[in-house]
Amino acid sequence: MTEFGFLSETFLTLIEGVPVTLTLVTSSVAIGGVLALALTLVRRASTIGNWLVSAYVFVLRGSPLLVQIFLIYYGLGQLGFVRQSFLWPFLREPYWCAITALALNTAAYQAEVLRGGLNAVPNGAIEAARVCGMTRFTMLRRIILPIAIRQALPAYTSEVVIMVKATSLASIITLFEVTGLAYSLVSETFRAFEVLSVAGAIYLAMNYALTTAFAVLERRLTPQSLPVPQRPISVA
Amino acid sequence: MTPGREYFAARGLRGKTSVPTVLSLNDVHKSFGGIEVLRGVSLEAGDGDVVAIIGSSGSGKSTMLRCIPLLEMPDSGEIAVAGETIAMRETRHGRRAADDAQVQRVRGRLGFVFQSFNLWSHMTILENVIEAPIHVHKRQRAECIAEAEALLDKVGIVEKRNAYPAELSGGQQQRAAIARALATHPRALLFDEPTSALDPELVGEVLLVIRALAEEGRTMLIVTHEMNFARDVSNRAVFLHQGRIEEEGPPEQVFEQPVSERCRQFLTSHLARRG
Amino acid sequence: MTPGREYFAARGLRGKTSVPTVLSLNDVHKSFGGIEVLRGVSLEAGDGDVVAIIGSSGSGKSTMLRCIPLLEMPDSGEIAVAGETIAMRETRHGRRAADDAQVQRVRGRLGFVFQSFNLWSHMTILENVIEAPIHVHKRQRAECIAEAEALLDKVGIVEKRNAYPAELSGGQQQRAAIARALATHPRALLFDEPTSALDPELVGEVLLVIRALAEEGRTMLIVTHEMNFARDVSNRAVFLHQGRIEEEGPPEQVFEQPVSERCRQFLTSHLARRG
Amino acid sequence: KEWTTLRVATEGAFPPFNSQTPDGKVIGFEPDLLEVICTRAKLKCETVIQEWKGIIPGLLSGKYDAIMSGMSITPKRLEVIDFSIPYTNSPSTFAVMADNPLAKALGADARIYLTDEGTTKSSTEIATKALEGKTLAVQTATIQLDFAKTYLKGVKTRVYETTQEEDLDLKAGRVDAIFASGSSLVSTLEQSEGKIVLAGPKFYDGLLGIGSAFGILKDQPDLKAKLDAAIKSTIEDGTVKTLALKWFHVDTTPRQ
Amino acid sequence: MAYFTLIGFGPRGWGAALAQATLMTLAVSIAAFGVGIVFGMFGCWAKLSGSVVARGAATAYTTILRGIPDLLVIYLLYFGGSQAIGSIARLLGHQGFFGLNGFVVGTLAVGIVSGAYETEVLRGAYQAIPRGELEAARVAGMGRLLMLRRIIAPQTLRFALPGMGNVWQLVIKESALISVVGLVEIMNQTRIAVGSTGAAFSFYATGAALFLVVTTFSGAAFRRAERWAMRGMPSGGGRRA
Ligand SMILES: Nc1ncnc2c1ncn2[C@@H]1O[C@H](COP(=O)(O)OP(=O)(O)OP(=O)(O)O)[C@@H](O)[C@H]1O
Ligand SMILES: Nc1ncnc2c1ncn2[C@@H]1O[C@H](COP(=O)(O)OP(=O)(O)OP(=O)(O)O)[C@@H](O)[C@H]1O
Ligand SMILES: [Mg+2]
Ligand SMILES: [Mg+2]
Repeated sequence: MTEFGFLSETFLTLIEGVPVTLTLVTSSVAIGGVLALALTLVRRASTIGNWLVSAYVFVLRGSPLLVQIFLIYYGLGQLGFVRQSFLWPFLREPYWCAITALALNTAAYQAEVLRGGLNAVPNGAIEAARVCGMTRFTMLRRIILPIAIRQALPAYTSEVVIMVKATSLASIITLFEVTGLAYSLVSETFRAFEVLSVAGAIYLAMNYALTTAFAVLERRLTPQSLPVPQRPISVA
Repeated sequence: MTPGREYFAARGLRGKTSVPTVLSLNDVHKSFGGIEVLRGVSLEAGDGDVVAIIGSSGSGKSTMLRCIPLLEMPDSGEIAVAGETIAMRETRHGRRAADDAQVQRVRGRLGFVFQSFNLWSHMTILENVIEAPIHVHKRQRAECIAEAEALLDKVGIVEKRNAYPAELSGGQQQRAAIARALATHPRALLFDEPTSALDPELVGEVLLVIRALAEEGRTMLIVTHEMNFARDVSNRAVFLHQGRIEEEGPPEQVFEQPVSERCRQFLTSHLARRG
Repeated sequence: MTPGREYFAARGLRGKTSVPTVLSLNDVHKSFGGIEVLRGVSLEAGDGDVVAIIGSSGSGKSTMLRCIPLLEMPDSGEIAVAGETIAMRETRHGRRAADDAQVQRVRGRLGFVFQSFNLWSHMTILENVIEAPIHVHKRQRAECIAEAEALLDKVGIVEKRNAYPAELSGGQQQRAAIARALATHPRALLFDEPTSALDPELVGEVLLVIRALAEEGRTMLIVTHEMNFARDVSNRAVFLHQGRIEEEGPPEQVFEQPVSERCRQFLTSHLARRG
Repeated sequence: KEWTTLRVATEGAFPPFNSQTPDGKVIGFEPDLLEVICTRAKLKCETVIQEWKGIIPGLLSGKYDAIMSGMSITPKRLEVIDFSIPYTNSPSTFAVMADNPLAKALGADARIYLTDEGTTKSSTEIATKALEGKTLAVQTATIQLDFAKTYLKGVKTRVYETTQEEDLDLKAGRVDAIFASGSSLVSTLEQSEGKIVLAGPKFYDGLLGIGSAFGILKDQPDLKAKLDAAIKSTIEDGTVKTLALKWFHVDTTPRQ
Repeated sequence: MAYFTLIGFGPRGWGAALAQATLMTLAVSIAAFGVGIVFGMFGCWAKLSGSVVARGAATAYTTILRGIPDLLVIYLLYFGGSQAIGSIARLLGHQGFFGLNGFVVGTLAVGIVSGAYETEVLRGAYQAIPRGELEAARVAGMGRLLMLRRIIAPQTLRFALPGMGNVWQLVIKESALISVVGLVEIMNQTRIAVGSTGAAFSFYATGAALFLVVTTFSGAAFRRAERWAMRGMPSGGGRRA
């Protein structure tokens, strides 16, 4: 087979995994984002909440996603009462298990990214919001999150990109997206460089589109990055 | 500018209790890391009262002002706004507000101008001003914008309405902060050195704004280092020293015949440079 | 406080060129997004000169001051410090300093007090003050600490030396910023509203500090809104209006017999409230 | 080149072909056989543990000289590397839960050679019919997957990365049957304590290849000759049979 | 076999092997994290520098290394590297395998990948520094390096620590990928044990627990570091309302 013929055939095989990757990423990042927000709210609400969320974040960030997917899919499937329960039709499907595991995992990371952003919100801006009588929620929605998200965007972009690649782990629960297909192809043809390079190019294209979109968003949200140098707003 | 002075003098005679109390602090104490910054401050202000708060740097003026909307939690003492005493409770982690909704309601009735402005850096000046009216007081957007523009015009920065805070000069930021505080029609206004970044012309204009507000019956506490301004604007003056109110009364009395030795000394340095 | 006044009056007669020029701006222009903020400003100051810069909010005072250490890059015009003209070159991305080392050297000879203080928030007050002497000027740590404590004592905040900026009152921060600028023994000092957060007593003390510095022969540019202070402190005054110098001369002339109509009007509002 | 030492790669996690004890010793059918082969070929053998994914790149980059890790000879692999003659050939077959009626429906236990089209057609038709509406587990990138694609058209298959995962999902009921190499199913049956049984016919040859062999670099006739001769002798004197019965409980000696 | 026999330290237990694997994970992760910080600092510096070339190079670096599967980087470095060295050696008449040290290559690969993430974390944090404080440093006559060391680095660290915590977690788990180069770290050892005993759950759960042990200690270290970095911000942003 010619080199080019092999590459194009590989490309056609791998591209079939793109829809799986994309649906897994978008749904898990979206669900995970909402969860992360909820976790952040709980974390700020009370000491016990803070403690619980910290524990959650700790466990989910502290163990490999591979193991989490494995335990959710195969682990729950082992338990008799889970198989009897109403959840089984849902947990029976690798697709939903993958989304559950990915969303739970990215929620922990996103909560952490958000915390970094929150640390960078100037205290003065928060005080100004408090004195005009904003409820916690309004304050979060209108003042804190816009500033925090702006600060957290670079880290958030990374998290989404990591998720794109993390979906490859779904292949251990029989969902074959781009990397999964690539590995199968590697173990069929043993042309690791060629296959992984094609896979790399596909991921690069997806992630390039993603990072570009985020970069645009970042510029949009950064009024101070107009060509003029930034000026301090306040101290203290 | 004597008419204003006379207007206030007349009101000053009223005495403290003739009008309903809008703001009151009762024996407020506050420490930071073991150092007592407020050592029992009590103060009342009624409708249309303009109280000037003077005192040397570090005497606790900002802290006192910040205690009213509970930006600092007083260690003890009571705070009441518009007749409503803010409920507190003791927890293991110290004193806390008992009822968050009450605190928000109370804050919604106040306007605050920070010493360091604290404009929201991610919003334009206009957005800064309409933020609270729309999102806290749930008013119509169009109406809020019209009013905000009128306010910005009044303080002379309407042409900067679409600029971000970082693009403004110090005085322009301070005026934006004043406009933001006025936009919610608060019952009481708390100003922390509202003219520190303003030139004399603008100080005069702010003076006029504050007088007009007083005539509408709004209550104001103003921390300031400009003695002329303090005298012109207020119908009552308070001298704070090391966390205590050392002198209190109509401006004529506080500025011309202070009883406290410390107050006299404080004012001397000012008077010395007036001539 | 007349002795000082006389001292300066005597110096003011010297005329501009009798002493070596320490600071000079030559036809400096600066725009922000199409709006011209400085429209050709030229100014010289020699050893021991204290120049007060007054003008309404937004007239370009801070921008002018910030151009000297190249915090803002002037669109055109020259800047010289201690006889050394800062070399510029045109690039595709606009004007840039030609020689970074030169810029650093020049900056090392200047002290700057910001309108918004800009203390380094991760360092204590003492660390803020000793930072540049130790790390830029490579002086002995022990010596720097001793001197910094003396300086902090002079501005009255030595007991706050181990506090972080966020724990200080506005006036305390401002004094820390002044101490930081003095710590490097700069040839020239640039103050952007150095007394905005200070009470009258402290203003008087800053006045004394500045006079002592002037007697040591240091050059100072002071942007301020306090006309009394400006008059007392300076031996030359400059009135800036819409990015141009409208009036310049000894303080007596600028404050009492201004030639420019606009300057007279600006000062009226101040005088009106002096009585 | 004169071969005196040989570095052999094994995955060390594919029982009963090869697996490890906690102290890192490799045990199983292949290590036992390797010992015999090396003695006979007068080679000093050294075992290298290598993860499956990188096992062929490792050979290509010269990290070791041969692979012995249950690797079947397939046309695709032959494009990149060379093989010795096979030393074991086990059939592919189904495993199901013992209480599942599918155990009977998949057909009788018979040896089917894919080279014989008639019996292949009839037996795969029976299996396809039995699996209608059911899900079949196969391992990724295996000859069994190719078989399922070719002969069990229309059967829903789910593709797994390792055999352990197939076992788990069979027990959880997410799949109804596994199609895999008989010798690797041996450990599945053992670990299930009788809950899982083999079912249906046993398929040989054709698509399923002629067995597992040493993988070596191309153009090394000396080494190939040496290994081939040694394997041949172990097959002929029954060593392979003895070891197969010990580890697989069936004779997997490849047909000559 | 009972769980505790399986993971214990007895003759049939995998305890010792797992403990050794944990040490390997730690060693690789620490080394790779260090490499990543160095790359991240260069990347961040390049991204913020005025030079178009440096910025372009840094953008390419972060986009490509974050964009492609990490395994590819490891493959390229390890097998590609050995092949390249091997063929050069053969040209010079040498024989045999010129393996790169697995530890070095693995560390380098994970380090380079994590450096790309580190770049972004540091850049975000840098941009959170109040501009005024940088101006104050500039007018004090500080040169670039001095300003970096005295003002930018400590302040960046303050805002970057949570993000760096994320990168550290990433590195720990990325270290699991380098089993292709033959290093026996936690994940590889777990996989071998699962393959050899069939006890999937026991070992996966144990593997996860071992990762948690590693992250518990490192997490505590990060929290301490954060508390230290946040000094001087008693009312630092993001306080509870
Ligand atoms: N970064 C910027 N981007 C856009 N406009 C700016 C920027 N900085 C300053 N300006 C504008 O330039 C003008 C002059 O600003 P400058 O800060 O020099 O005023 P100033 O004389 O110091 O006023 P003040 O007394 O209020 O501090 C103002 O109108 C301001 O809005
Ligand atoms: N968060 C804090 N932590 C520790 N000390 C504090 C804190 N906030 C204020 N202080 C101290 O409390 C004292 C009073 O501060 P405050 O800001 O009320 O003074 P002020 O009267 O407003 O002074 P100024 O006129 O300089 O603004 C000062 O000595 C200050 O250092
Ligand atoms: Mg104050
Ligand atoms: Mg200014």
